[in-house]
Amino acid sequence: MPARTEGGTQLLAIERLSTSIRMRKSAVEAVTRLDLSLRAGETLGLVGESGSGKSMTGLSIMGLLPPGGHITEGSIKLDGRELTGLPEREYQRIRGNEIAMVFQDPMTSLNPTKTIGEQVAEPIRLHTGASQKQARERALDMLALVGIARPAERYGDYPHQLSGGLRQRVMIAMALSCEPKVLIADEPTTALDVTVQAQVLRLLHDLKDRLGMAMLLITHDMGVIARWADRVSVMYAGGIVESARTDELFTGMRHPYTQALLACTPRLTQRREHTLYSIPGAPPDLADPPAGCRFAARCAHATDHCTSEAPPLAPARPGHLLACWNPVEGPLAPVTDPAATSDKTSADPVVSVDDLVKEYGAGGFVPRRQARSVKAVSGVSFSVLPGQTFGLVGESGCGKSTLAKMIVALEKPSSGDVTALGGKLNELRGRGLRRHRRNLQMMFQDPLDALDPRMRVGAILREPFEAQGIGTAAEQLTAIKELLDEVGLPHNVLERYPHEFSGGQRQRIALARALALNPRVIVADEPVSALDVSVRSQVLNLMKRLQAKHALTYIVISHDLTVVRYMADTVGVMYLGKLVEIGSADDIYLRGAHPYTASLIAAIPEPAPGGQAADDLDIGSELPSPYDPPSGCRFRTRCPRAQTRCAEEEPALLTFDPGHSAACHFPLREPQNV
Amino acid sequence: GGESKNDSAARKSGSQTFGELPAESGTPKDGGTIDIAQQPGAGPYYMLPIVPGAFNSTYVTYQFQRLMYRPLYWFPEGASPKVNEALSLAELPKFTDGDKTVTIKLKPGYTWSDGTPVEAGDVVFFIDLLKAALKKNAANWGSYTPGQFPDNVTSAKATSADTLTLKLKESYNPEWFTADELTSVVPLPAKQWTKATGGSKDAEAIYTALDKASRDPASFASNPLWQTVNGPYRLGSFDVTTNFYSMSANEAYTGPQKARIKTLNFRPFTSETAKFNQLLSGNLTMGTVDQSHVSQVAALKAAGYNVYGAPRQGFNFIMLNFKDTTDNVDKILGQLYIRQALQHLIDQPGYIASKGMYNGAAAESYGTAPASSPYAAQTVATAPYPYDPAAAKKLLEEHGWKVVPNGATTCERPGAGATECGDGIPQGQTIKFNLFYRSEPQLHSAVSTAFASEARKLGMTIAVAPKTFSFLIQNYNVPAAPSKAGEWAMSTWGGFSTTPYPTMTGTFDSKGSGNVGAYDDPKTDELIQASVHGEDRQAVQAEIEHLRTDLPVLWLPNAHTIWAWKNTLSGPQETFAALPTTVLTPEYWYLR
Amino acid sequence: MTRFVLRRLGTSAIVVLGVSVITFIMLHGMSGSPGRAILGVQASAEAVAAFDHEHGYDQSLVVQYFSYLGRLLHGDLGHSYKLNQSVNALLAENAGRTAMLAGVALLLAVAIAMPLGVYQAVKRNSIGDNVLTTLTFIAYSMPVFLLAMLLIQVFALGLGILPAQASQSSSTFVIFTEPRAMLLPVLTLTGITVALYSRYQRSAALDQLAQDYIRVARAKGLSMRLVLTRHLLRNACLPLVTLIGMTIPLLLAGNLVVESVFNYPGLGLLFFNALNNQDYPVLLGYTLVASILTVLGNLLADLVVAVSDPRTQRA
Amino acid sequence: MSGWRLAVRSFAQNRLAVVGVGIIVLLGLFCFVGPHLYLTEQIAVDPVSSLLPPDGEHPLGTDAQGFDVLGRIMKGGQASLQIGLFAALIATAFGTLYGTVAGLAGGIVDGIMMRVVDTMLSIPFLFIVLIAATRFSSSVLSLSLILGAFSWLAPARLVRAEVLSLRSRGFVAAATVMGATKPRIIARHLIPNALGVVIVNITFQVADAIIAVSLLGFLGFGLNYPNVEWGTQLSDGVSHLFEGAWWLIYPVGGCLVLIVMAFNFVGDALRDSIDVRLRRR
Ligand SMILES: Nc1ncnc2c1ncn2[C@@H]1O[C@H](COP(=O)(O)OP(=O)(O)OP(=O)(O)O)[C@@H](O)[C@H]1O
Ligand SMILES: Nc1ncnc2c1ncn2[C@@H]1O[C@H](COP(=O)(O)OP(=O)(O)OP(=O)(O)O)[C@@H](O)[C@H]1O
Ligand SMILES: [Mg+2]
Ligand SMILES: [Mg+2]
Repeated sequence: MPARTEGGTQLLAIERLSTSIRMRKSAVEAVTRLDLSLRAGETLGLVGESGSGKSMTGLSIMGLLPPGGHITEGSIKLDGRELTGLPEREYQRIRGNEIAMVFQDPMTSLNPTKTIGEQVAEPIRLHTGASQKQARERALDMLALVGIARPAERYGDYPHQLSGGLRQRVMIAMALSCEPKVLIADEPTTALDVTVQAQVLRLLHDLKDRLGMAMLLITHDMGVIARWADRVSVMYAGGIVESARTDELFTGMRHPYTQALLACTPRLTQRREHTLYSIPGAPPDLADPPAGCRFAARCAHATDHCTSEAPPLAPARPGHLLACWNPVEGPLAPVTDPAATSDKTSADPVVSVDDLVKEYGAGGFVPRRQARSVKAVSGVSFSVLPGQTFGLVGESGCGKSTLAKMIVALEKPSSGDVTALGGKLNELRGRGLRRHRRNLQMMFQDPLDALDPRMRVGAILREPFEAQGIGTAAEQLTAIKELLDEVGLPHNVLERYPHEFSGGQRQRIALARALALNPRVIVADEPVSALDVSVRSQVLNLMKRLQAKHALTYIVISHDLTVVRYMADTVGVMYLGKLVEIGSADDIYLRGAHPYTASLIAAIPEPAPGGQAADDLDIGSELPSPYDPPSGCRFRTRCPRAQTRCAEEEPALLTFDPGHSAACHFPLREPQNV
Repeated sequence: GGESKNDSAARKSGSQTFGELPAESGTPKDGGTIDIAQQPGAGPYYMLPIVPGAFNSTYVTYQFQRLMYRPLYWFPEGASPKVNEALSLAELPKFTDGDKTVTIKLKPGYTWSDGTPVEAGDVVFFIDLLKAALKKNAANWGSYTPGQFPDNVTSAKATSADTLTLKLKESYNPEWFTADELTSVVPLPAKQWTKATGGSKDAEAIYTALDKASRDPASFASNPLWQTVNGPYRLGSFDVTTNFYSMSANEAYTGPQKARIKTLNFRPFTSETAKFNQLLSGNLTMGTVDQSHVSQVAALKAAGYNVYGAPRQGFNFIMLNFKDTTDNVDKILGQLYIRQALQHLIDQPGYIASKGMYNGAAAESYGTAPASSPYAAQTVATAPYPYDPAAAKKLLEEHGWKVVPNGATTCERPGAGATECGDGIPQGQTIKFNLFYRSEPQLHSAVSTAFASEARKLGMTIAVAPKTFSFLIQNYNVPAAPSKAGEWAMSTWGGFSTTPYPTMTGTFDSKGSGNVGAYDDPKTDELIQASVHGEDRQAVQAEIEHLRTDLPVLWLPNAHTIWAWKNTLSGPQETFAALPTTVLTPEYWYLR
Repeated sequence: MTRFVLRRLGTSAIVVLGVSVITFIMLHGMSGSPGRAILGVQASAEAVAAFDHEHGYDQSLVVQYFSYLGRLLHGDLGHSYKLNQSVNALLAENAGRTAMLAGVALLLAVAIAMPLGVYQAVKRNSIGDNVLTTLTFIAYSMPVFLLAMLLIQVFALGLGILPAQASQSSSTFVIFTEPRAMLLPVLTLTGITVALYSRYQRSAALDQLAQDYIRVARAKGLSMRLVLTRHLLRNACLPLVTLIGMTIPLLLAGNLVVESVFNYPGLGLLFFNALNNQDYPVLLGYTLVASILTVLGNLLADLVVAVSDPRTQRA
Repeated sequence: MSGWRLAVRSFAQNRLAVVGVGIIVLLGLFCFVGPHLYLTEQIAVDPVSSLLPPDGEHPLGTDAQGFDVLGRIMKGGQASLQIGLFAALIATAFGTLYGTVAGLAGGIVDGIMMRVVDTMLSIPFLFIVLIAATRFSSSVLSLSLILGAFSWLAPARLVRAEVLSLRSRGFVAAATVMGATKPRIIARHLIPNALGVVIVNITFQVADAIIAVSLLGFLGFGLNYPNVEWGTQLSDGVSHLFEGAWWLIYPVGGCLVLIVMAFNFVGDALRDSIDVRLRRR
């Protein structure tokens, strides 16, 4: 439970901070007249959509703006000392010493050619004047503090030898090594798996308390905010629109943007029958911001006043600041528009996967010994009924994408079969396979990568018809226009190129393309993980609608459990190449039998304040190497319930409910007798 | 240029010398060291005075070996290419028995450096070694022409310590035999070397041992073998890496003049420019000056040098290939009037004057013998077919060609008649040659281009292309590469040097192994036969005159070989006059 | 690591063998009889034939290649009949001077290019950067010989403060004993190399500057200088090491031109003279040695990178 | 705005690139149109008026053969540019084909093809080209062929790497899933996307080839009378440098540096603008 330290001493005070980044021709006003205050011992959450200026705020405080970036007005006071305009030499004494920062991507934030020990010890030597030996001692302590086991052994490791979670711990150790007064954590967990995310946030929180720091937690995830922040500032297009205590913000927000943001954040409790809330439109271009309230264009409550004059950030109540002319009261009622649902006809499965195995040789000229291959997928079986959605979840690297590629015949399985629409993909070649593909389409995670940058949208959408030799040019054009109507894009996009669209629009184009051939099955690999929350719900709604209309069968892959929960009828949980549990969405989310499933679900931060962390289900962060996975049950190395049997014997799938089975020797529930 | 106006006027007409020889000055005194520039890339790589073709050059002979090993007959005498009796080890030979027996009497007093006299046996030793060498491999002696010396000597006997008799296979023109054959005989220390190589009397074994020692430049200076000399100098040091070598005076030399200067340093260079810069900066006592630096001679004089040049003993040309059947080149070049027309296109005085070409440092030359040769008639420096494009055009038109300036001149009247194109030349034939020139120095390119440019004005196409010297002589040489005879029509790479008795045997006789362009003229064969075998000591004059007008090649100016030496160095004038022939007699020199 | 080294050695050996085949065939293609080239224009046909036979030039190409390969395996690069020395000796005699010239130029180039490139990257688009970029562009676009001539014109002919020719001494250490005479050749070779390296170093440093770890290091409170020396330099120089390995042929070519322009007796001049003399064994020998140097240079660069970049040490 | 238009715009924003194109156009006009306006004798040599310093009649003096140097530079520039372009096109065409085949074939074929490239890359370019040049008579075509024959290696590597990376791109997978055939993928996706790299490469190759041909000319393997290129001109001029005939060296040397620099400018800018377009999200 975060401690509520109201009225502590004000440590960091930012007033009317404006930051602009000069470009060749224009200037981006990344931060505009921003007010922020941070008290000792508290965690202030800074939340907002991508591009709203969160990182720039953090970097402004650090005095580390990118080239061309500069503070145009305002002040930043640390403990009463003005930081803007501080000479570089003095700033250096503050950075890493009084204010420290943890960055988003632990994979690229460490110098690849220095040992982690050196990197942690560096600020200690720099700021405390410690000797090499003292610095080493202190660095070892810090590594231990952030939960790295046997730090002395790890001291000489290089970053590439560490998993993402461990690297982020190293980053934290580095930031905290001089016990700063203020820690700025910029999306410290976005790049991490949900299981690891929970651990890292807990660690940060505990350390903050232990070291008596104040923390500015930057994130776009309302769930994270709800659980870890004492106070929240909501940022939109460079400025703060609302700022309040966490519980007050979640229950009694006044700004329409805060309201909308919260409404479109997916939750486990979201009813599948209802459509998701989404914010219309897109954030303004900061190189040319509109006059007045910047949210006005997307706001349901906007009046003429909003578009002409910008509302100031003023107290709405004690401790609750707001910048809005037409405030609202409290959260939006849940949307109850029925989501389109297809009539579930139970027939033969459209896709069935049978004991699928994929091992990647380590590559190279000479074939390697078996032991050096990556066991990406190891014996996965399931089947999908027509018109249904099959969801696949699991941590990064567990083989989800590999499985998806095998289902659409982009990869050849090492062994096992994929049967799709009555045909065994293994046995199909050339023309036969091409015809078969019509019914089996795929959506990719990164739509920009999946759309040829040198083709106009018209050509991109025409390609499926041409590849299959369907229709005349005129027929194709008609079909393409229908597709655009279906995904809700205007016809004039045909002449444009992929890079000229926003992420959501691109994903719509990708979806249109996938639909072009009237497929029966669409495999969607992380269809929304590259998108902002507001856009994400638009795309998910669209997918649902199209599924109902065309009786599509989806296989949706996501590491975001709430997405799968919302979309899928049946959910499969993968761990290190194995399917460990499968069942209906409710089976998995409400009655999970596998300890891994349970810990995954427990790790999801719910966007409601006061959520309780399930500490007993902490499973550590290190995923075993896919080169030689553990014997017996692959999860045993991280399983809190593991016993010797788990190492010796590979668990078989046990049935718990009809259609619900899990592979575990010591499940959380008693299996049904078969 | 450093020359006065008068000089340049003289040069325009092709003066025989470049500058004047300074008079001897100062009083001779002993001692001192001088630095002489080696020719770039021409370092000596062989010791024994039987030099294999691979290492043969005038530099090796005259600036290295002749300083240590004196020949039986020395030549030239000053600037004139004839036997120098004073410097020769023997008296002039006597021919008897219908010019088939030669008797040679050695002069008294010449000794090896260990004090033993130079004897007739030493000459026989040389001939035996030479025969042994050639038996092993024809390439073992660079000056070898099959059938000539020593093949034409049936026996060589020392009849006494100082007399020697050679029996010849055929009778030879005594002048020729003396000047062209006996000048290459170099007495060698028979007793010393027989002992040093193990005592075996077998010439082949001795040759093998000497050859082996000669192929080890690293030991040239240290091997005691080479310390037995009869010349004014002996090798002091030799650096394999750079080819720097030095000569020290042979105190036991018994020739007409003992060396005064104690040490001669022969310094190697990588290029003409490098050498020239060293001269300019005063770091060299003497060295040659390349044509491309002639315009800076004034600076050299200002730096305290004497500069003097003269044509070397030889002639320059554009070689014609009479065997190139491509496009009837052989038929066309076979016509004398065509060769005449082509020669009419070469502006020797103009080329010599041009700053981009000879820059004044060349002499007009129109024959096989240099003007300084006692055998050459006065006509050698007069053009038989002077630069006259109009005359060339007239010649062509008179022989049935339709001349199209800057276009394609074609044959209109085929046939062998006096006003027709000539035997084997069909109607409509065009005149197309290719001309390969040596890629460096740039002079060759300039001359070839100028020639091609003139020809073009008469509608004749001459395609020029550079080739490296080695490539040229490997590939564009009818006797050496008969299969490639169809690939070239003309080539130019410099010239031939001439022997003291300037007959063209081996070069322009139809069977000559050096007959690069396969020139084939019965009259020439006849005249050469007379030069080599006849009784008439002046027979070669008729040969020279015939070749001059019959154009076996197209004549080019004869470039001067220019030397610069510090004016602190002096000696008899004629010893400096011999410099352009690359022959050094440093024993006469002294530092003032 | 060992495996990586062994594998790289294996491919290098194959490459060297391939090089020997290609150069042999190419040089053989120069046709004509070596005997004629060596003995001269007036040598008799008999002498030429005898010479060619004695040295095996009259045998078939395959036979000649294998006997050449056999000798190569014994470390014998052949014999130059023009210079009456073994190619091994010729290369050995000249290698020192060339290595000294090229080595000093290379060291200078790296020593200049590294800080220069980093400076330009850090101060990108400043006046200093623009001036330097223009200069490096000019130097980069300048053929070696032109740069050499320009330097001669300015320093030797114009100002007259430096000699136009390199030292003609046979000493390997002329660079130290006669620095004035060696200044222009070294400058020329350094000039073109610096242009290439600094342009590359600039973009490598720019790439690294954009990396997150640089920002992290700044956030730790390191001054820009420390960030550069402690973090950026090593990462930004690794690509340069690879580039140096790959540019050895360029360096050798530049060396060839510099040596022939400045008349510096070394391997380049040896090669150039051999080219003009059709000195077949020398051409073959030096081309092969240069290729082996290139292969070794690449190998060494890869090893240096492998040793200093922990990410590659896994294999 | 189209992808290419965007590239053109970002290219046009690069001041150096515009300067580069300007120089290329101007020098191109100078060399190819100039001789029609500034008439000089470039065929018949004139030994008498050789090595004249610049004056009213000959703005840049005359060379050793009496040719007007200004006119000579135009003539030499034609050949230098032609050879540079031809050689670059030959090298790029062959290298692209080779790299594409290797990249697409993969496995052992790729391995062997790349070892061949490694081998040829190990032989210093200048050495092998010089050896080749001693064999052939020089003409625009033969020089282009010789240079092209030994400079396709870099584009081959580049294109192979590009093909390999393109092969793993999402849109190729997407096309496969749609049922596109291999030839279709190559024609519609791989080639258009690799084109940028190839075009950038051509510009750099032209620059490199012009330098290389000047080197050959300088070392004595350039074009022969009546043709000439800049390298030969420079080489001919060197011998007169010490006599102070600066006009034989610096005008032509300046042109050479300018044109090479211009191509490098353009190449750099093209590379940046193509990168920008792909980076932009
Ligand atoms: N280096 C830069 N140069 C120019 N503009 C930039 C730069 N970095 C960011 N911006 C712009 O500044 C604005 C704010 O960016 P910022 O990175 O602070 O957003 P953010 O809230 O951190 O977003 P995200 O959640 O995506 O990290 C955006 O409009 C962005 O396009
Ligand atoms: N082409 C390949 N060659 C070798 N190994 C591969 C290849 N593709 C994937 N792998 C490995 O196979 C394993 C599974 O990868 P996959 O991409 O299927 O995981 P994922 O579950 O989709 O992960 P993420 O959530 O990060 O996308 C990983 O260890 C990965 O490194
Ligand atoms: Mg951010
Ligand atoms: Mg994936």
